[in-house]
Amino acid sequence: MKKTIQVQYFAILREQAGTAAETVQTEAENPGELYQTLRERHGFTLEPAQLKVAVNDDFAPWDAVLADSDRVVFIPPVAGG
Amino acid sequence: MKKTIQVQYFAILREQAGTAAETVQTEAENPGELYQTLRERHGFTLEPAQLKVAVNDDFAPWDAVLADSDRVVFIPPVAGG
Amino acid sequence: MRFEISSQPIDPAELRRTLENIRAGACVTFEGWVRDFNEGRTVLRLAYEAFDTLAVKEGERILEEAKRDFDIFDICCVHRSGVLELGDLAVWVGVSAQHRGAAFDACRYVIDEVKTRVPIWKKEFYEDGDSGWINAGAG
Amino acid sequence: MRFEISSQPIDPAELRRTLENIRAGACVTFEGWVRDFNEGRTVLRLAYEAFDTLAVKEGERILEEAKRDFDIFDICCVHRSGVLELGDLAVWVGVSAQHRGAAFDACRYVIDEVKTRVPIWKKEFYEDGDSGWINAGAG
Repeated sequence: MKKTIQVQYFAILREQAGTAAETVQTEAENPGELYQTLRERHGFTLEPAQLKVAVNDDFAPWDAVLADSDRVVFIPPVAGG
Repeated sequence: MKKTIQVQYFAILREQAGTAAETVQTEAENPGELYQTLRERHGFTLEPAQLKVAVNDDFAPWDAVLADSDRVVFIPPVAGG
Repeated sequence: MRFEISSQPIDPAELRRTLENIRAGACVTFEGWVRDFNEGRTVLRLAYEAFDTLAVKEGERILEEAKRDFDIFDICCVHRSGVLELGDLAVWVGVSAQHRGAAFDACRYVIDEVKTRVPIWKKEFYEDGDSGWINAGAG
Repeated sequence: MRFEISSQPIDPAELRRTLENIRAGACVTFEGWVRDFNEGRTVLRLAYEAFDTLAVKEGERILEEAKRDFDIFDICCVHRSGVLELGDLAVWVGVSAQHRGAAFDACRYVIDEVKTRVPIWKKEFYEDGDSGWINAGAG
Protein backbone atom coordinates (compact mmCIF):
# COMPACT_ATOMS: atom_id res chain seq x y z
CA MET A 1 0.00 0.00 0.00
CA LYS A 2 1.31 3.44 -0.93
CA LYS A 3 1.90 5.98 1.80
CA THR A 4 2.91 9.61 1.78
CA ILE A 5 6.29 10.37 3.36
CA GLN A 6 7.79 13.83 3.91
CA VAL A 7 11.53 13.68 3.27
CA GLN A 8 13.85 16.49 4.33
CA TYR A 9 17.43 16.76 3.05
CA PHE A 10 20.47 18.39 4.63
CA ALA A 11 24.03 19.16 3.59
CA ILE A 12 25.42 16.94 0.82
CA LEU A 13 22.11 15.09 0.40
CA ARG A 14 20.29 18.39 -0.08
CA GLU A 15 22.76 19.39 -2.76
CA GLN A 16 22.63 16.02 -4.52
CA ALA A 17 18.82 15.92 -4.39
CA GLY A 18 18.64 19.51 -5.60
CA THR A 19 15.97 20.25 -3.00
CA ALA A 20 15.64 20.64 0.78
CA ALA A 21 12.42 18.62 0.99
CA GLU A 22 10.07 16.49 -1.05
CA THR A 23 6.86 14.55 -0.58
CA VAL A 24 7.17 10.94 -1.70
CA GLN A 25 4.47 8.40 -2.53
CA THR A 26 6.10 5.08 -1.73
CA GLU A 27 5.53 1.44 -0.89
CA ALA A 28 8.77 1.33 1.12
CA GLU A 29 8.25 -0.52 4.40
CA ASN A 30 11.08 1.20 6.21
CA PRO A 31 13.77 3.91 5.85
CA GLY A 32 16.21 1.36 4.40
CA GLU A 33 13.95 0.60 1.45
CA LEU A 34 13.08 4.28 1.09
CA TYR A 35 16.74 5.33 0.88
CA GLN A 36 17.37 2.69 -1.76
CA THR A 37 14.61 4.16 -3.93
CA LEU A 38 15.66 7.76 -3.38
CA ARG A 39 19.32 6.96 -3.92
CA GLU A 40 18.52 5.57 -7.37
CA ARG A 41 16.42 8.63 -8.18
CA HIS A 42 18.93 11.27 -7.00
CA GLY A 43 22.27 9.50 -7.33
CA PHE A 44 23.25 9.91 -3.66
CA THR A 45 26.91 8.99 -3.17
CA LEU A 46 26.63 8.09 0.52
CA GLU A 47 26.22 4.42 1.47
CA PRO A 48 23.50 3.62 4.02
CA ALA A 49 26.26 2.56 6.46
CA GLN A 50 27.45 6.19 6.49
CA LEU A 51 24.04 7.57 7.37
CA LYS A 52 21.71 7.64 10.33
CA VAL A 53 17.95 7.99 10.09
CA ALA A 54 15.42 10.17 11.87
CA VAL A 55 11.69 9.51 11.77
CA ASN A 56 9.42 12.25 13.08
CA ASP A 57 12.31 14.27 14.48
CA ASP A 58 14.05 11.54 16.45
CA PHE A 59 16.63 8.89 15.65
CA ALA A 60 15.15 5.62 14.42
CA PRO A 61 16.48 2.27 13.19
CA TRP A 62 16.76 1.51 9.46
CA ASP A 63 14.04 -1.13 9.79
CA ALA A 64 11.51 1.09 11.62
CA VAL A 65 8.03 0.58 10.16
CA LEU A 66 6.98 3.66 8.18
CA ALA A 67 3.43 4.95 8.50
CA ASP A 68 1.50 7.36 6.32
CA SER A 69 2.52 11.02 6.90
CA ASP A 70 5.79 10.13 8.61
CA ARG A 71 8.65 12.63 8.30
CA VAL A 72 12.00 11.06 7.40
CA VAL A 73 15.50 12.54 7.42
CA PHE A 74 18.65 10.74 6.31
CA ILE A 75 21.54 12.09 8.36
CA PRO A 76 24.97 12.34 6.72
CA PRO A 77 28.08 12.08 8.95
CA VAL A 78 27.90 15.09 11.27
CA ALA A 79 30.64 17.69 11.57
CA GLY A 80 29.78 20.19 14.26
CA GLY A 81 32.18 22.32 16.25
CA MET B 1 80.39 36.77 61.40
CA LYS B 2 77.16 38.74 61.57
CA LYS B 3 75.39 39.60 58.36
CA THR B 4 72.36 41.71 57.56
CA ILE B 5 69.38 39.84 56.12
CA GLN B 6 66.16 41.39 54.90
CA VAL B 7 63.25 39.12 55.85
CA GLN B 8 59.81 39.56 54.34
CA TYR B 9 56.72 37.86 55.80
CA PHE B 10 53.48 36.84 54.13
CA ALA B 11 50.12 35.50 55.24
CA ILE B 12 50.15 33.64 58.56
CA LEU B 13 53.85 34.35 59.15
CA ARG B 14 53.20 38.08 58.66
CA GLU B 15 50.43 37.96 61.21
CA GLN B 16 52.43 35.93 63.73
CA ALA B 17 55.51 38.17 63.32
CA GLY B 18 53.32 41.26 63.58
CA THR B 19 55.21 42.83 60.68
CA ALA B 20 55.55 42.43 56.91
CA ALA B 21 59.34 42.84 56.91
CA GLU B 22 62.29 43.17 59.22
CA THR B 23 66.03 43.56 58.98
CA VAL B 24 67.90 40.93 60.96
CA GLN B 25 71.51 40.89 62.17
CA THR B 26 72.33 37.19 62.31
CA GLU B 27 75.09 34.61 62.34
CA ALA B 28 72.79 32.05 60.70
CA GLU B 29 74.63 30.22 57.93
CA ASN B 30 71.50 29.31 55.98
CA PRO B 31 67.70 29.77 55.90
CA GLY B 32 67.22 26.71 58.12
CA GLU B 33 69.21 28.25 60.96
CA LEU B 34 67.60 31.63 60.37
CA TYR B 35 64.08 30.21 60.60
CA GLN B 36 64.96 28.47 63.85
CA THR B 37 66.03 31.79 65.37
CA LEU B 38 63.05 33.73 64.06
CA ARG B 39 60.62 31.00 65.06
CA GLU B 40 61.80 31.27 68.66
CA ARG B 41 61.51 35.04 68.54
CA HIS B 42 58.03 35.22 66.96
CA GLY B 43 56.44 31.91 67.98
CA PHE B 44 55.76 30.75 64.43
CA THR B 45 53.50 27.70 64.46
CA LEU B 46 54.60 26.29 61.09
CA GLU B 47 57.24 23.55 61.03
CA PRO B 48 60.10 24.02 58.53
CA ALA B 49 58.80 20.95 56.66
CA GLN B 50 55.64 22.92 55.85
CA LEU B 51 57.57 25.86 54.39
CA LYS B 52 59.59 26.64 51.31
CA VAL B 53 62.31 29.26 51.16
CA ALA B 54 63.12 32.04 48.71
CA VAL B 55 66.44 33.86 48.67
CA ASN B 56 66.66 37.01 46.55
CA ASP B 57 63.25 36.39 44.94
CA ASP B 58 63.75 32.80 43.84
CA PHE B 59 63.28 29.42 45.47
CA ALA B 60 66.36 28.18 47.34
CA PRO B 61 67.25 25.13 49.45
CA TRP B 62 67.15 25.28 53.24
CA ASP B 63 70.94 24.89 53.35
CA ALA B 64 71.72 27.67 50.84
CA VAL B 65 74.62 29.78 52.10
CA LEU B 66 73.39 33.21 53.16
CA ALA B 67 75.39 36.28 52.25
CA ASP B 68 75.23 39.81 53.60
CA SER B 69 72.23 41.81 52.25
CA ASP B 70 70.38 38.70 51.08
CA ARG B 71 66.60 38.91 51.01
CA VAL B 72 64.86 35.88 52.54
CA VAL B 73 61.21 34.84 52.45
CA PHE B 74 59.74 31.81 54.21
CA ILE B 75 56.83 30.55 52.14
CA PRO B 76 53.83 29.01 53.92
CA PRO B 77 51.76 26.38 52.10
CA VAL B 78 50.26 28.20 49.12
CA ALA B 79 46.54 28.40 48.41
CA GLY B 80 45.92 30.18 45.13
CA GLY B 81 42.91 29.82 42.90
CA MET C 1 20.72 24.16 31.34
CA ARG C 2 20.34 25.23 27.74
CA PHE C 3 21.26 23.98 24.28
CA GLU C 4 20.69 26.24 21.33
CA ILE C 5 21.32 26.46 17.60
CA SER C 6 21.80 30.13 16.75
CA SER C 7 21.82 31.84 13.38
CA GLN C 8 23.14 34.97 15.11
CA PRO C 9 26.66 35.67 16.46
CA ILE C 10 27.37 34.12 19.86
CA ASP C 11 28.21 36.50 22.72
CA PRO C 12 30.45 34.51 25.10
CA ALA C 13 30.40 37.17 27.83
CA GLU C 14 26.61 37.12 27.98
CA LEU C 15 26.46 33.31 28.04
CA ARG C 16 29.09 33.14 30.78
CA ARG C 17 26.97 35.40 32.98
CA THR C 18 24.10 32.90 32.82
CA LEU C 19 26.32 30.37 34.66
CA GLU C 20 27.12 32.59 37.64
CA ASN C 21 26.34 31.02 41.00
CA ILE C 22 27.84 31.91 44.39
CA ARG C 23 28.02 28.23 45.28
CA ALA C 24 30.26 27.60 42.25
CA GLY C 25 34.05 27.75 42.59
CA ALA C 26 34.92 26.89 39.00
CA CYS C 27 33.81 27.76 35.49
CA VAL C 28 35.28 26.14 32.37
CA THR C 29 34.42 27.26 28.86
CA PHE C 30 35.24 25.89 25.43
CA GLU C 31 35.07 27.95 22.25
CA GLY C 32 35.37 26.55 18.75
CA TRP C 33 36.75 29.15 16.35
CA VAL C 34 36.77 29.16 12.55
CA ARG C 35 40.39 28.69 11.55
CA ASP C 36 42.09 29.39 8.27
CA PHE C 37 43.50 25.95 7.58
CA ASN C 38 42.12 22.40 7.69
CA GLU C 39 43.59 19.15 6.42
CA GLY C 40 46.16 20.91 4.31
CA ARG C 41 43.85 23.44 2.63
CA THR C 42 43.43 27.18 3.13
CA VAL C 43 39.89 27.90 4.30
CA LEU C 44 38.15 31.23 3.54
CA ARG C 45 34.83 30.70 5.33
CA LEU C 46 32.42 28.05 6.57
CA ALA C 47 28.72 27.32 6.38
CA TYR C 48 26.98 25.32 9.10
CA GLU C 49 23.66 23.65 8.40
CA ALA C 50 21.62 22.08 11.21
CA PHE C 51 18.61 19.79 11.46
CA ASP C 52 17.30 22.15 14.13
CA THR C 53 14.63 20.12 15.92
CA LEU C 54 16.72 16.98 16.29
CA ALA C 55 19.90 18.97 16.95
CA VAL C 56 18.29 20.67 19.95
CA LYS C 57 16.79 17.40 21.17
CA GLU C 58 20.12 15.56 20.94
CA GLY C 59 22.04 18.53 22.37
CA GLU C 60 19.73 18.63 25.39
CA ARG C 61 20.26 14.90 25.89
CA ILE C 62 24.02 15.48 25.96
CA LEU C 63 23.68 18.24 28.56
CA GLU C 64 21.43 15.99 30.68
CA GLU C 65 24.04 13.23 30.51
CA ALA C 66 26.69 15.70 31.68
CA LYS C 67 24.49 16.86 34.57
CA ARG C 68 23.91 13.23 35.56
CA ASP C 69 27.52 12.05 35.27
CA PHE C 70 29.49 15.03 36.64
CA ASP C 71 29.07 17.04 39.82
CA ILE C 72 28.23 20.38 38.19
CA PHE C 73 25.80 23.25 38.76
CA ASP C 74 24.96 24.56 35.33
CA ILE C 75 25.86 23.89 31.73
CA CYS C 76 25.14 25.61 28.45
CA CYS C 77 25.99 25.04 24.78
CA VAL C 78 25.26 27.22 21.77
CA HIS C 79 26.19 26.22 18.21
CA ARG C 80 26.08 28.53 15.22
CA SER C 81 24.33 27.89 11.94
CA GLY C 82 24.77 29.88 8.73
CA VAL C 83 27.85 31.42 7.12
CA LEU C 84 30.87 32.10 9.36
CA GLU C 85 34.04 34.00 8.61
CA LEU C 86 37.58 33.30 9.87
CA GLY C 87 37.88 33.91 13.60
CA ASP C 88 34.12 33.64 14.19
CA LEU C 89 32.86 31.71 17.18
CA ALA C 90 31.25 28.47 15.93
CA VAL C 91 30.38 26.78 19.21
CA TRP C 92 30.46 27.73 22.89
CA VAL C 93 30.26 25.38 25.88
CA GLY C 94 30.30 26.62 29.49
CA VAL C 95 30.09 24.74 32.78
CA SER C 96 29.99 25.92 36.39
CA ALA C 97 30.74 23.55 39.26
CA GLN C 98 31.84 23.50 42.86
CA HIS C 99 35.25 22.11 41.86
CA ARG C 100 37.33 22.40 38.73
CA GLY C 101 37.77 18.71 37.93
CA ALA C 102 34.08 18.18 37.23
CA ALA C 103 33.87 21.43 35.27
CA PHE C 104 36.75 20.42 32.96
CA ASP C 105 35.45 16.87 32.50
CA ALA C 106 31.87 17.92 31.77
CA CYS C 107 32.93 20.64 29.33
CA ARG C 108 35.09 18.23 27.39
CA TYR C 109 32.39 15.56 27.42
CA VAL C 110 29.87 17.96 25.93
CA ILE C 111 32.02 19.23 23.08
CA ASP C 112 33.21 15.70 22.21
CA GLU C 113 29.63 14.40 22.07
CA VAL C 114 28.26 17.44 20.23
CA LYS C 115 30.83 16.98 17.48
CA THR C 116 29.87 13.36 16.87
CA ARG C 117 26.15 13.18 17.69
CA VAL C 118 24.38 16.47 16.98
CA PRO C 119 23.10 16.74 13.37
CA ILE C 120 25.09 19.76 12.22
CA TRP C 121 27.11 19.81 9.01
CA LYS C 122 30.03 21.95 8.02
CA LYS C 123 30.88 23.09 4.51
CA GLU C 124 34.31 24.58 3.94
CA PHE C 125 35.03 27.11 1.19
CA TYR C 126 38.63 27.04 0.00
CA GLU C 127 41.02 29.56 -1.45
CA ASP C 128 41.09 27.69 -4.77
CA GLY C 129 37.33 28.15 -5.27
CA ASP C 130 36.49 24.57 -4.30
CA SER C 131 34.22 23.68 -1.41
CA GLY C 132 33.12 20.55 0.39
CA TRP C 133 31.10 19.03 3.19
CA ILE C 134 33.35 17.76 5.97
CA ASN C 135 33.19 13.99 6.64
CA ALA C 136 30.94 13.40 3.60
CA GLY C 137 33.46 11.24 1.76
CA ALA C 138 32.32 10.03 -1.67
CA GLY C 139 31.57 6.62 -0.10
CA MET D 1 52.10 34.60 26.92
CA ARG D 2 51.42 36.50 30.10
CA PHE D 3 51.16 35.82 33.83
CA GLU D 4 49.97 38.59 36.08
CA ILE D 5 49.01 39.26 39.69
CA SER D 6 46.31 41.92 39.66
CA SER D 7 44.95 44.00 42.51
CA GLN D 8 42.14 45.12 40.19
CA PRO D 9 39.07 43.16 38.99
CA ILE D 10 39.77 40.75 36.14
CA ASP D 11 37.89 41.32 32.86
CA PRO D 12 37.56 37.88 31.23
CA ALA D 13 36.19 39.25 27.95
CA GLU D 14 39.22 41.51 27.50
CA LEU D 15 41.68 38.71 28.35
CA ARG D 16 39.94 36.31 25.97
CA ARG D 17 40.40 38.77 23.10
CA THR D 18 44.18 38.71 23.62
CA LEU D 19 44.15 35.00 22.66
CA GLU D 20 42.41 35.43 19.31
CA ASN D 21 44.26 33.93 16.37
CA ILE D 22 42.82 32.83 13.01
CA ARG D 23 45.05 29.74 13.05
CA ALA D 24 43.41 28.62 16.33
CA GLY D 25 40.38 26.35 16.28
CA ALA D 26 39.92 26.03 20.03
CA CYS D 27 39.97 28.21 23.12
CA VAL D 28 39.54 26.85 26.66
CA THR D 29 39.23 29.07 29.71
CA PHE D 30 39.13 28.36 33.42
CA GLU D 31 37.73 30.79 35.98
CA GLY D 32 38.05 30.39 39.72
CA TRP D 33 35.15 32.08 41.53
CA VAL D 34 34.82 33.00 45.21
CA ARG D 35 32.15 30.66 46.58
CA ASP D 36 30.13 30.94 49.74
CA PHE D 37 31.05 27.65 51.33
CA ASN D 38 34.31 25.81 52.00
CA GLU D 39 35.04 22.77 54.12
CA GLY D 40 31.75 23.01 55.95
CA ARG D 41 31.88 26.74 56.75
CA THR D 42 29.97 29.68 55.33
CA VAL D 43 32.40 32.14 53.75
CA LEU D 44 31.66 35.88 53.54
CA ARG D 45 34.72 37.09 51.66
CA LEU D 46 38.37 36.29 50.88
CA ALA D 47 41.70 38.05 50.94
CA TYR D 48 44.53 36.96 48.65
CA GLU D 49 48.08 37.93 49.45
CA ALA D 50 50.89 37.33 46.95
CA PHE D 51 54.68 37.39 47.03
CA ASP D 52 54.49 39.33 43.77
CA THR D 53 57.99 39.02 42.32
CA LEU D 54 58.32 35.28 42.89
CA ALA D 55 54.66 34.66 42.01
CA VAL D 56 55.14 36.22 38.57
CA LYS D 57 58.43 34.39 38.08
CA GLU D 58 56.93 31.00 39.01
CA GLY D 59 53.73 31.71 37.08
CA GLU D 60 55.74 32.48 33.93
CA ARG D 61 57.66 29.23 34.40
CA ILE D 62 54.37 27.32 34.50
CA LEU D 63 53.16 29.00 31.29
CA GLU D 64 56.49 28.18 29.61
CA GLU D 65 56.14 24.53 30.65
CA ALA D 66 52.64 24.47 29.14
CA LYS D 67 53.90 26.00 25.88
CA ARG D 68 56.67 23.40 25.75
CA ASP D 69 54.55 20.36 26.61
CA PHE D 70 51.29 21.06 24.74
CA ASP D 71 50.64 22.06 21.13
CA ILE D 72 49.12 25.47 21.83
CA PHE D 73 49.29 28.98 20.36
CA ASP D 74 48.85 31.30 23.29
CA ILE D 75 48.26 31.13 27.02
CA CYS D 76 47.48 33.63 29.72
CA CYS D 77 46.83 33.58 33.46
CA VAL D 78 45.82 36.40 35.79
CA HIS D 79 45.40 35.94 39.55
CA ARG D 80 43.79 38.45 41.88
CA SER D 81 45.28 39.84 45.07
CA GLY D 82 43.43 41.84 47.72
CA VAL D 83 39.93 41.50 49.16
CA LEU D 84 37.34 39.61 47.09
CA GLU D 85 33.61 39.26 47.63
CA LEU D 86 31.39 36.25 46.85
CA GLY D 87 31.12 35.61 43.13
CA ASP D 88 34.25 37.59 42.31
CA LEU D 89 36.69 36.20 39.77
CA ALA D 90 39.85 35.05 41.64
CA VAL D 91 41.86 33.54 38.80
CA TRP D 92 41.53 33.30 35.02
CA VAL D 93 43.39 30.94 32.68
CA GLY D 94 42.90 30.98 28.90
CA VAL D 95 44.51 28.90 26.16
CA SER D 96 44.17 28.97 22.38
CA ALA D 97 45.28 26.04 20.23
CA GLN D 98 44.75 24.45 16.87
CA HIS D 99 42.84 21.55 18.46
CA ARG D 100 40.76 21.25 21.61
CA GLY D 101 42.64 18.40 23.29
CA ALA D 102 45.80 20.44 23.79
CA ALA D 103 43.79 23.49 24.89
CA PHE D 104 41.96 21.51 27.60
CA ASP D 105 45.12 19.77 28.79
CA ALA D 106 47.22 22.94 28.94
CA CYS D 107 44.50 24.92 30.73
CA ARG D 108 44.12 22.24 33.37
CA TYR D 109 47.88 21.89 33.77
CA VAL D 110 48.26 25.61 34.41
CA ILE D 111 45.55 25.92 37.04
CA ASP D 112 46.70 22.75 38.83
CA GLU D 113 50.29 24.03 38.97
CA VAL D 114 49.34 27.59 39.90
CA LYS D 115 47.37 26.33 42.88
CA THR D 116 50.29 24.35 44.29
CA ARG D 117 53.38 26.30 43.22
CA VAL D 118 52.70 30.03 42.98
CA PRO D 119 53.22 31.89 46.28
CA ILE D 120 49.70 33.21 46.83
CA TRP D 121 47.80 32.77 50.08
CA LYS D 122 44.10 32.83 50.77
CA LYS D 123 42.43 33.99 53.97
CA GLU D 124 38.77 33.15 54.42
CA PHE D 125 36.43 35.28 56.54
CA TYR D 126 33.54 33.28 58.00
CA GLU D 127 29.99 34.07 58.99
CA ASP D 128 30.79 33.41 62.67
CA GLY D 129 33.43 36.19 62.73
CA ASP D 130 36.37 33.78 62.58
CA SER D 131 38.96 33.82 59.81
CA GLY D 132 41.89 31.71 58.74
CA TRP D 133 44.66 31.14 56.22
CA ILE D 134 43.90 28.13 54.03
CA ASN D 135 46.39 25.23 54.28
CA ALA D 136 48.26 26.91 57.17
CA GLY D 137 47.43 24.19 59.70
CA ALA D 138 48.74 24.82 63.21
CA GLY D 139 51.63 22.39 62.47
